[in-house]
This record gives sequence, C-alpha cells and structure tokens, in this order.
Amino acid sequence: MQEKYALELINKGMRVDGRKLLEFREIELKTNVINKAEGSAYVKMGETQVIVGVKMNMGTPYADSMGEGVLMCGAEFTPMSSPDFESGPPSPESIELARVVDRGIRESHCIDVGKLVIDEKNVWVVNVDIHIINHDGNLMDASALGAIAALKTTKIPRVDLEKMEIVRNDYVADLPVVHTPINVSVCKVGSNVVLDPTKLEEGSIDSRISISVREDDKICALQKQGSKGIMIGEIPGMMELAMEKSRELRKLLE
Amino acid sequence: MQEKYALELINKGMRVDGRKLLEFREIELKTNVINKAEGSAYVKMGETQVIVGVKMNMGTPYADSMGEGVLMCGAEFTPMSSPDFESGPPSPESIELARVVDRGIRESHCIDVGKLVIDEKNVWVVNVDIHIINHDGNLMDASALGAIAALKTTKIPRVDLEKMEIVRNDYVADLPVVHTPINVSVCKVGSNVVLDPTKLEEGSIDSRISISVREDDKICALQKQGSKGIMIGEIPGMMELAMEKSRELRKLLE
Amino acid sequence: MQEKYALELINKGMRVDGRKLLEFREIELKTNVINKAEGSAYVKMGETQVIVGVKMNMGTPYADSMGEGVLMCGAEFTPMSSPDFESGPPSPESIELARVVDRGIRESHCIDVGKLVIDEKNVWVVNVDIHIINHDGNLMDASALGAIAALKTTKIPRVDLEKMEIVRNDYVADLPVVHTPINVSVCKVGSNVVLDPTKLEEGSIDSRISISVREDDKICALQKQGSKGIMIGEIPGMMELAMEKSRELRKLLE
Amino acid sequence: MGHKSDIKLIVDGKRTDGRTVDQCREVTMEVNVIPAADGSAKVGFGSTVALASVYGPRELFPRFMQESDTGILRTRYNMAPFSVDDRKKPGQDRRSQEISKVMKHALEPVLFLQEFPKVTVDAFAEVIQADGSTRVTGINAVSLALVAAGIPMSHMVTAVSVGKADGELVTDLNGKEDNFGEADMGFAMVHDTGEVTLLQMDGELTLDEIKKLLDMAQTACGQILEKQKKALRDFYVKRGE
Amino acid sequence: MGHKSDIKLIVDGKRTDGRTVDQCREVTMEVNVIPAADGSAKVGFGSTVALASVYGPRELFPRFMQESDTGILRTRYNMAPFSVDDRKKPGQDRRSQEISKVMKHALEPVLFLQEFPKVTVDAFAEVIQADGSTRVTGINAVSLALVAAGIPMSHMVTAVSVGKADGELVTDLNGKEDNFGEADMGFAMVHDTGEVTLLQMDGELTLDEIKKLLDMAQTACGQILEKQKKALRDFYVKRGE
Amino acid sequence: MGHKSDIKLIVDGKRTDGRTVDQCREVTMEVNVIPAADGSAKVGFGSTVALASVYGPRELFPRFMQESDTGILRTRYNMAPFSVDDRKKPGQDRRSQEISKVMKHALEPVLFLQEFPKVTVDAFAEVIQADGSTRVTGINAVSLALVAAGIPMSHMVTAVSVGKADGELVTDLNGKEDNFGEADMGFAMVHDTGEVTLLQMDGELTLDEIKKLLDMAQTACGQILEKQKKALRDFYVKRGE
Repeated sequence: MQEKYALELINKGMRVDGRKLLEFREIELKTNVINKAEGSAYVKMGETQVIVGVKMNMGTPYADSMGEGVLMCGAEFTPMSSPDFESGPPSPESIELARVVDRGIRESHCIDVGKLVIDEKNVWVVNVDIHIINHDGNLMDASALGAIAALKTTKIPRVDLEKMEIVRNDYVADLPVVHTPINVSVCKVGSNVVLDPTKLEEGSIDSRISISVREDDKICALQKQGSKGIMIGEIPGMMELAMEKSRELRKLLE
Repeated sequence: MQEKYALELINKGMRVDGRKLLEFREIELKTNVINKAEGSAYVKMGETQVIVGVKMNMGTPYADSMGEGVLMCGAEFTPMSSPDFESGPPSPESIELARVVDRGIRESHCIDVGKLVIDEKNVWVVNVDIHIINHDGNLMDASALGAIAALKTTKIPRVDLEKMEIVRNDYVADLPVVHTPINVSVCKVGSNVVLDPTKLEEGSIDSRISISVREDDKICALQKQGSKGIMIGEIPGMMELAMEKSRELRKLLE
Repeated sequence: MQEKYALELINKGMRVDGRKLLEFREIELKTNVINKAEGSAYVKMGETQVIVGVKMNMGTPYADSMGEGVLMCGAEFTPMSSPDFESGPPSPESIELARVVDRGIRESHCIDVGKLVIDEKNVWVVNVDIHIINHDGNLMDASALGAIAALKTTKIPRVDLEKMEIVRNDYVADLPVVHTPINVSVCKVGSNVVLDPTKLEEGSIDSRISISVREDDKICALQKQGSKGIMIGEIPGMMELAMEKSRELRKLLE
Repeated sequence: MGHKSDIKLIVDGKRTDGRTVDQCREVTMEVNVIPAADGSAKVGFGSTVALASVYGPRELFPRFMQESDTGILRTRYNMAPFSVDDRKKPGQDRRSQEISKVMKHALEPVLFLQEFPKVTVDAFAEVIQADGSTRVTGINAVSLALVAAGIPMSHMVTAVSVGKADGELVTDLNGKEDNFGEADMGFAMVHDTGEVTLLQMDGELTLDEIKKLLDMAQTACGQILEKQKKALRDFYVKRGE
Repeated sequence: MGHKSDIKLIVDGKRTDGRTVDQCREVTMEVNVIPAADGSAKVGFGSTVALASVYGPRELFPRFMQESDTGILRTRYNMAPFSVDDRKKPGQDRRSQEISKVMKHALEPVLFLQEFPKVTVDAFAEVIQADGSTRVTGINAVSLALVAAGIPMSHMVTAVSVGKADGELVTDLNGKEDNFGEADMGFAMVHDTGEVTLLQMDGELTLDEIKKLLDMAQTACGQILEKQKKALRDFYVKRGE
Repeated sequence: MGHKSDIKLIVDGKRTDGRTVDQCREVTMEVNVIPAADGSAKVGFGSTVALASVYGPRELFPRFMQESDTGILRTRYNMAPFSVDDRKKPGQDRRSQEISKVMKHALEPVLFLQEFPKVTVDAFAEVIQADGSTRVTGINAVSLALVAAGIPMSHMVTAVSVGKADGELVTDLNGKEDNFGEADMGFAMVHDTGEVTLLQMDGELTLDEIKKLLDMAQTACGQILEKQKKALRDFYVKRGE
C-alpha cells in the first residue's frame, strides 16, 4: 500500500517526503567518530545511517603488486539495521555493496598505494569496513561517501621497526589520498529518473546505475543493478546527472 | 511426567535416586586412559561420562604473551552421547562448556605457562579436549574435574631440536601443574539449592552458578547459567557451599 | 517406469541402448583440452562427460614424506551436470569419487613423486581437478580415465629460482608418469554382472566394486559401493573381469 | 586477566583515567537511534560504545524452529571490525557466541515470553568502540531497546562490570584494567528486586572480595538504572512533542 | 585494471593477439552440449570458454523458499579450478557471488517469471578456460541455454566486454588487456530493443569515452547476436533431422 | 600405504607387536556402555578403541528430509582429537565423510529399513584411540549397538582389516603396518551368509594375494563374530539379572 503510494507520487514527479525527484535527503557527515580506528566517518543520509571505520594493519603485498599497499573493503549488513537482514554469512547484497565501494576507491587511484610500503617485505593493509546502522535506502551512495570521508581522515601509525609492531595512537603521517571519488546511484522508476531513494521507494525501482565520479570528472566505476533493463540512449544522460550531483556531494568533504 | 516428579521430590528435599540435595553422585575417576594423549582422564559421575585428552603440540606464543605456553580448550558434544545433540558446528552450549572449563584452568594459573618455552620462537601448546560420552547432567563439573585430572597426569615429550620435531612417547618432564581448581555448579530449583543434577533434574533448574575454586579457597571463575535470576543475597552462600564441596572433590585427585 | 524397464532388460541380458552387459559405451578421449592447465583431458563415455585439469603448483612436502612431491585430487559435481546436484559444500558422493580416483593414482605409484623436488624446501604439488560436465552414469571410471590421461600429458613448467616463481607456458619436462592405472567398476544387478551403467541403469544397481588395475595386472585400489552385499565367492571373478577390461581401456591412452 | 605488564593501574587512589575506584566512567544513553528497529538505544561507558536494536515480537521462520508453548528471545552480540586496536575479522567467534548466550539469559527473566507462543523477539547488540566492559554496556543498551520496542517487561535489567586492579576493587573496568587487572566480573541485575541475571568472573578473588564486589555492583547498578530511566523519560517526552 | 606493467598492449594498431581495436576474437557457439540439462550451450571468445546449462522451470524446495506470486531465476557463475594460471580453490568466492548476482539481473528482463509462481529456473555458467571477458561469455552461453530449454523469453540477451588499453578503446578484452589495461566494461543488452541489462565498469574513463564504448558494445552485440541465432538454427536443424 | 621407512614390520615371522601373520590383536567387546543411547558398544582391537551408539528408529526432522517409502540409516564416523599422535582438528574432514558413507553401506544390507518409512536410525562411531583398523573396529561396534538398540536385523555384520606388510599377508593391521605396509584392505561381511558389505583396499596386490586376503578376512570374521555373540550374551544375561 505505502509502497504503491510512493510509486504513484513518483509518477507525478513528487515524493513522500516532499523532495524533488533529483534531490538528495539532508546529509550529516561526521569524521573521527571511532576512537579505535585510524580513520572513520558517520554518514546520515535522511534516516540511512552508516559508520565506516578504517584500520591500518601490516601485511604482505600481492605477488602481482609488489611495492604497493593493499586495500580491502568489507561491508556488514548487521541484522540490527533492518527487519529484513539476518545473521549468517555475508549476503550477495552486502558483497556487492562492498565490491562496488571497493572499486570506486581502487579504480579512482585515490590512495597513492606506492607510498604504503613499510619495508622490503611489509606494506600497509588499509581495511575499510562499512557498518550499516540503519537501512532507509541508498546504502551504496551513503557507504561510498562514508568510505572516502573516512579515508581522508585516516592517519598512519608509527611502526616500531625493531619489534615490527604497530604503535597505535602515535601517528606519523596522513594516508595519502590524492583523489576524491563520489558515488551517485541514478535510479529509473518507470520513465522517471530518481536520486537517493528511501527504502520504501526502492521497492519501486526498475533499475539503477551506481556511478563513481572523480573530481576531474573521470568516471571510475559503474554498476547497473535491478531486474529491468535501461535503454542504451538514456545512459549518457544518467552519467551527466551523476557528474553534476557528485560535485554537490563532494563539497561535504571539504 | 518424570521431570515433574523429579521436581516434586526436590521440593520435598528428596531426589529420584535417593540422594540428598547437596550430595554428588558416585564419582569414578581414571587417568591415563588414552594412550595417544600426553595426559588423559575418564570421569564417570553417576551416568555422566566424560573423557578428557591433553595433546602437547609445538606452536608460537601469542603476541601479548611472549615467553609463555598456550592453553587451548575445546569440547565436543558428540551426537553419540545424547538423543538431543546433533552433528554440525559446535553448539552454543558446547562453546560455553569449553570456555568455562578453559577459564577455570587459565585464571587459576594452575599451569606454570612460563615453563612451557621450547626455544625463542616456539612454545608448548596444551590442547585440552573434552569429549562427552554419555550425558546425564552436570557436564560442567564432570568436564572440569576431568580436565584438571588429565593435566595433572600430562607429560611433556622430548623435542628433537635439530629436526624441530616432537618425539612422542619419550617424555622428559611432567606438565608443571601448580594449582588444583575444582568446579562446583550450585543450582537453584525453586527455593532449594541442589548439587550435581541428573539430566532429568536439569529440566527443573531455574539457574545455576558454576564456581571454580582453588585449593587455597581463591575463586577463579564464575558463570551464571539459566533463564531465571538469583537473589543477590543468596550468592555468597552458594560460594561457600562450592568452596566446601570443592575440598571434597579435590580429594579424588590425590 | 523407464528405470524398471532398464532393470527388466538387464534381467534378460539386454540393455536399453542395445549393448551387451559387459560392454562399455563408446569412449571419446581428448587431451590438452584446457590451455591454462599443465595437463588436461576430456572423456566422453556415452553421454557422460568429464573434464580433468592438472595444475602444477609449488608447495611444501608433507612432514612424513620429505623429498617427495604432493598429489591432491578433487572433484566437483557441478550443479550444471545433473538435475540432482545442488550448489553447496562437496557432497559425500563427490568426496568419495575424488578419494577413490586419488587412491588409484597414489597407490599405483604411477607418478614418480621423488622427482618432483624443486629445492630443499619446495616440491611440486600436482592438483588433479575432476569436473563433471554431464552425468549419465559411471562417473568413477570416466573420471579415473580422464585423470590418468591428463597426468600423462602434464608438463612441468620452469621455475625462476631467483624469484621462486613458476613461469607458466615454459615447460622443462614431462610429469614422470611411470604406471597406467585404469579403474573398472564392476556392477551387480540381481544375479547379473554389468559394466559401465548409464544413470538410468544405476538406479537398479545393487552394488559395485571399483577396481583400479595397473598395466602389470597389480590391483591398486578397491572400493565397494551400494547398499547391498556381494557374495564373497563372486569377488575374484569380478576382479578378473576388471583386469581384462582394463587392458581394453588402457589402449585408449596409447 | 593478568597479562604480564609493568603498567601501574592505580596511582595515589586514582585510576589510569583519573577515576576513583568505585566511580563509573561517563555514562551516555540515548533511546531510539535506529528508526528501522522496533526499539533501539545507544549506550556509552567512557569510550566503550554499544548500539542495540530490537525487532519483534514477530513470527519465526522456518516454522520448524518455532516453540509451540512459548516465545523465544534470540540475542546476538557482535563487535564491529574497527572497534578494537587490531581489526576483528567480521562474523561470530566463540567469544561472541558465548556472550550472546549469557546476554540472552541476562534478559529472559524480565520478559513474559510464555505469553507469545511461536514468536521471536530478536535483540542485537553491536559494539562500535571497545574499551572494556563491552558486554555489560551491550546489555544496558538492549534493555533500553526492549522497553522502547514495547516488549512487555516486568523490570529493567541493569548491568555493570566490577573487578580488581592493582590490588584494589574497582567499578566499571576500562580496557587496560580488563587486560592487565587481577579479576573482571560481568554483572547484571534487576535492581528493583535484587535478582542477579548475569554473573561471570575470571581472575583470582577471595570470598570476601566477591562479597564486596557484589555490593559495589549493586550500588553502581542503582546509579545506572537512574540514567536508564532518564533516557527513557527523555525519549517519551521527545516522542510526545 | 591498471597493474603496473611494461607490456605494450597495442603496437601499430594491432593488439597482442593481432586483432584491430574493434574486433572480437573468434566466437564459437554450440547449443545442447549437456544432455542432462533442459538446455545448454558452450561459448568461446578466443581461448575464453564457458559452458552453461539450464534446469527448469521446476518446483523449488524447501517450500519456504518459494515465492507465491512469481517464479525465480537462480544463477551461479563458477570458474573451474584449472581455468586460470594459478589454480582457483573450488567453491564460490566473493567475486563469483557478485557475478552470479549481476548475471541474474542481466537475464531477468527477458523472462516471464511472473507467469510461473512457486517455481525456479536454475541457470549455471561454468568457465573452463579464462582469458578475459569470462562473465559476458557466460551470459551469452546462459542466454542460449535458456532458449534451448524452452523457457519463454521475449528476446535474446547478448553480451560483450569493451574497455581501454594503451589509450585505445577496444572490443572484447583478452586476459592481458583485462589485467593491464586502463578500463574494462562488462555489457549486456537486448539488441532488438536497445535495453541494457548488464553494465559494470572499472577503470578511468571520460564521459565521451563511455559514449564511444557503448556504441562499440552495441555494434559488437549486433554481430554476436547473429552468431547466437545461427547456433540456435544449427541446433534446431540438427534436432529436426 | 607405502611411506618410505626403514622399519622392519616382520622379523622371524613375528610382527612388531609379537603376533603371527594371521592373528588378531586382543579383541575386547562390551555392550551398553552409553546409557543415553538406545543401544551402544565399545570395541577394542589392541589399542584401537571405538565407541558406538545408536538412536532410533525416530522421526526425522525437518520433515522435507524424510523419505516417504523407506526409513534411512544415518552414520557418522569420527575421531576424537586426542585419538592420534598429532591432534586431529575436531569436525568432519573428507576422510571421515567418506568412511561415514561406506560404513552406512556396510550396515544397510542387514536392516529392514523399508519397513520404517519416514524414520531415521542414527548410528555413531567414535574412535577414541587409533592404532590402525579404526573403521572396521567402528563397524563392529555399531553392529553390536544396533542389536542392543533392538533395531530389526537379519544378521550381524562383522569387520576386520587384512593387508600386506613386509611382503607377508597379515590380519588386523596395527598403526605401523597401516602406515608403512604395502596394502590395507578394509573388509566387512555377514559371516552367516557370505555377503561382503565393505570392501576397500589401497596398495599393490596381485589377484592371488587378494584371494588369499579374502580367505583370511573371512576366517578372522568368523572368530570375531563369536566374540560379538559372546558380548551380546553377556549383556542379555546381565540385563536379565
């Protein structure tokens, strides 16, 4: 019923909460919210709440990427955040969320991984963990925003090279973040284009494209979702919209 | 029906098997029962039967406990021991059992872990495995008794330092066991206090506290179980009872 | 219905596809079918199709087999190959298949594992992976045939000893395969002995013995399957039959 | 308990964070922080912070897991990967499974589950910052979340940790006291009735010390209960606006 | 994308395997290669080879997983252990789980699942040789297998990869281009209607480049669709014999 | 089989434990050692010791696992962590899953499962000391436990291992012969009828050797069957007291 009503409103160009179709909900962004993490951010996008924590650990580089630090991105859809989530192994949705956020960070080359070398054998492993606190739609954009915000505030701790131990809370540098990718998910509902849907509205989405845009307007990652197709001619317009909106969201990080 | 009858008897201060409320069932304790284990014990407490085996293996110390051996404690509720147990991953009950027995051993400092160092990198890992053979109640006390009995008979095998291999069946020392913790689970059934319940009686238990007591009357571990509360004023009396009974059970180890 | 018809025919000494009871279906055997594998084979036995790939990797020897390479054999019953298979952890059937094929290879000593040493610490790990493509019965014989065929075409890649890296597609030797074990599964259906049953016919099998025979007529592995017994006096005859048929199948490898 | 360390935990009667022995860290409580849940809360003891949410009563699926004569309470205690110094691998380990179980028993005594056959109440506690006393912080949060979800309860459950550090009995252990102290006792009670619903301890204590710790825990629970009540009042006032 | 490398991917307009930038590798297609399945296919793009099989529509068990108002499509993308240079451990990893999900969405738009309540259609893609573009090869195979299984479909789905290597936009990436190129876009569409059903990209591209890649992908899909149709014709002709 | 070793397994016709080639180790059997079970037994061959318990027939849950036309036998072979030199990680590995399966087939032929639709009989074998021949020791124990549980059976199943060590054919392999011998054959039969229900072998044997081993196994099973019967008689006598 409610879902149907949300759809009817969208078809008339309106939304349950009075927004315009291409308008984001109010966004609250806080950084350094987790004292045990080397970087962290809290994003509240309407009622959607996400915490992203970054932990810096020592590890060995990948065999095909010697001389580079390692990025790892995970997401947990905690059962606390929605009546629909269950305990158990990661769901396909949480895996997709983590992998799309991961690609937005990795492919934008926003972290200068060449600077994350500790010694001949050891590099920094940058663990980005996304924790969904309250699910009210558009987890992808909120999570990606939280991830880049958390990375931008991440500090590199000192390493005691004799003991090869990390000295937590004694920081020697900022994480070298050289780009600022922003993810904008452009949704199709019937013939309308909608941004930042609530969970109620997500029930009516035919498809969406998550688009990660860098500050130089380079597009770094795309992921179409949803069980309907999108006309090929519509895609460039959706990208342009994402580029435009990404500039607006990027201001939150300054 | 039977369970209700057991409860009615307890309410009258009696028990199905004729025991007094604070009386343990007959205990049979045998050690060195498993020839492949470096230490082992068999405990028969009424019809409850438990085998505990101790295996000594080489390993690396924990980063926060360099220069100390490692204790690991596991419990398997084999489906053979009860119609209620199933194959599959460890149940919360078996995890709790293992963790409570583990804490009784660890927190009593009964093993002098500082003496379990092999060389700069390697220490002894003491694996205590509890195997439930027949479940007729009070697994916690039977398992903890079996664990300390098995540890007290555990021998340290020789290490061939050139090959860094354990030479099984060639022992160089006893495991340094310097304390003797005993676990006594004090149960509440209505207003009565009961010890060593059978499985039938366990159906009537409101709550219980597993209490691990050392030979110097120090209390080393507590774990309340069961879905009813216990009046705070009753707790010290339950501890005194556990201390008293622990002396009785400890005699079995001499 | 169809299954019952297959059984009736067998009881009359006939088969649905017109074969004799002791006749195999037509076998198509191709090797070097997977370009990423160091050895591979495709077996089509009637409509049963199996791909076996061999990957050569570096690893450490087992502690009780220093100075020897390592053989590992796995089988996946991909859900694509039969309406009866499901996604998920390996089924007991796929584990049994892999283990029986593994034993046929291992116990025949067909690979000269003493020659698979790279340096003091590293040996070759020979990974044999069996992939069922279409299940129409007698997976055991088809898989074992594919495994030995794939091993016989396996090449050992060059190792860059400075980087301790495998240089794929640059081969320095053939895998030393010194024997040719062949698996023949002899089936009992009522009082009849049947070879190479189709999946339809497998529904009527009372029991079968998988028999692995070497070119010198040594028997290297046996595995009885099925939920009926076999009279002890019948077993030697089943072995003789397997020895005879193994010679026939071995010709396919020349 | 009892890792070797040269760290002095108490100097001149003051603890590493400046507290006296029987003083709790700053306690913060907020109800209804997770709108998707039927009830929720956020509780902090110093820099230990836990979120809790409650869903239910709701029908339990698959049906063969239902109990025909009673409702069930399911609990899950979890630590976020970034809540600790060395990242915790996501997923339930043996420790969190055990804590989930004792958390369940700590809360069941105040619920009327027999009146809700076939249903489940699901309670989740998520530690997002860990600095000692995480399980009791989680229990306080779940207790508030249960009330906020409107689950019928006879009383609030209130929890605190007590223990021994540098030879002194202390209330509300922080991370250092938890790691390097001599004993740690997790405690929860229905303060109005005196019923203890969680009692776990590891360390080395005499009976007298335990008696004193029980007293200290009860006193602290009285103070914490007031904060729970205030948080609920604030929530109802705000909701009534 | 973008591993450091000295490998030149394009020299004098020719790619490492001799192709021009907008040229697909040799495409091979065969329908009905797995008799046990209701429908099946084998598709190769150069040395990338995928098998697909489809089972269904069939009733879904256990029953509590059924949807009362629609059928469901379940998909599984898998790589054989021997399909890659360094043996892949059997079983689904995070990558294959994600691809299974986007593969499902790539195919659902052409199925009439609402007309088959309570049932499942199961589609499996198995990569047996991997040299880039494995997911799109798998989608082409599954699309053929669905038709061969007689599952009602509005249209064929056709898939191809496009991307950027050594600064040039290219069609049908091979393994080297996939590993060392600048961008990789997985693409599937209903060529007859212009509907895009799979769109994934990682790399660094301008909007203009994406527009050109979409054009190149559409053109390639037109060519590949003809091969799909031919493979089906061959199959029906053969079956009619 | 066949690990390289300088160990001599047979010297002057005597095996490492002093036995002749066709001699079983001391066999101990005791019925009804696990009171919680419907039937149970403990069987030892020298220092190899297995416990077995049987539960059932009982209804199988969840219901969708039931078979409408027959009962099922479920078996689980397991080794205790402390049963071997190097501690075995708890839980079922590939070896124990395979043995569980052949154990099931070894026992099914004597059960009348068709007469118990929808139910399960659950049989568990637990090896607590391993010194070779563990699976056949387990089968003997389960066979006794099934009888003690009152499960209708046409006959007893009796099991033994035979094999080849230092060139000689031997009965009842111990751990050294199992590890360093040339062949190991697991064997179970219904001695009264001559039906073989378990036959596994690995090693290198001629047909003649296999024939001789089958003879030796049958002879040994005859002796072991007598001990099984005696253990049951002792149990019934004791119960009758």
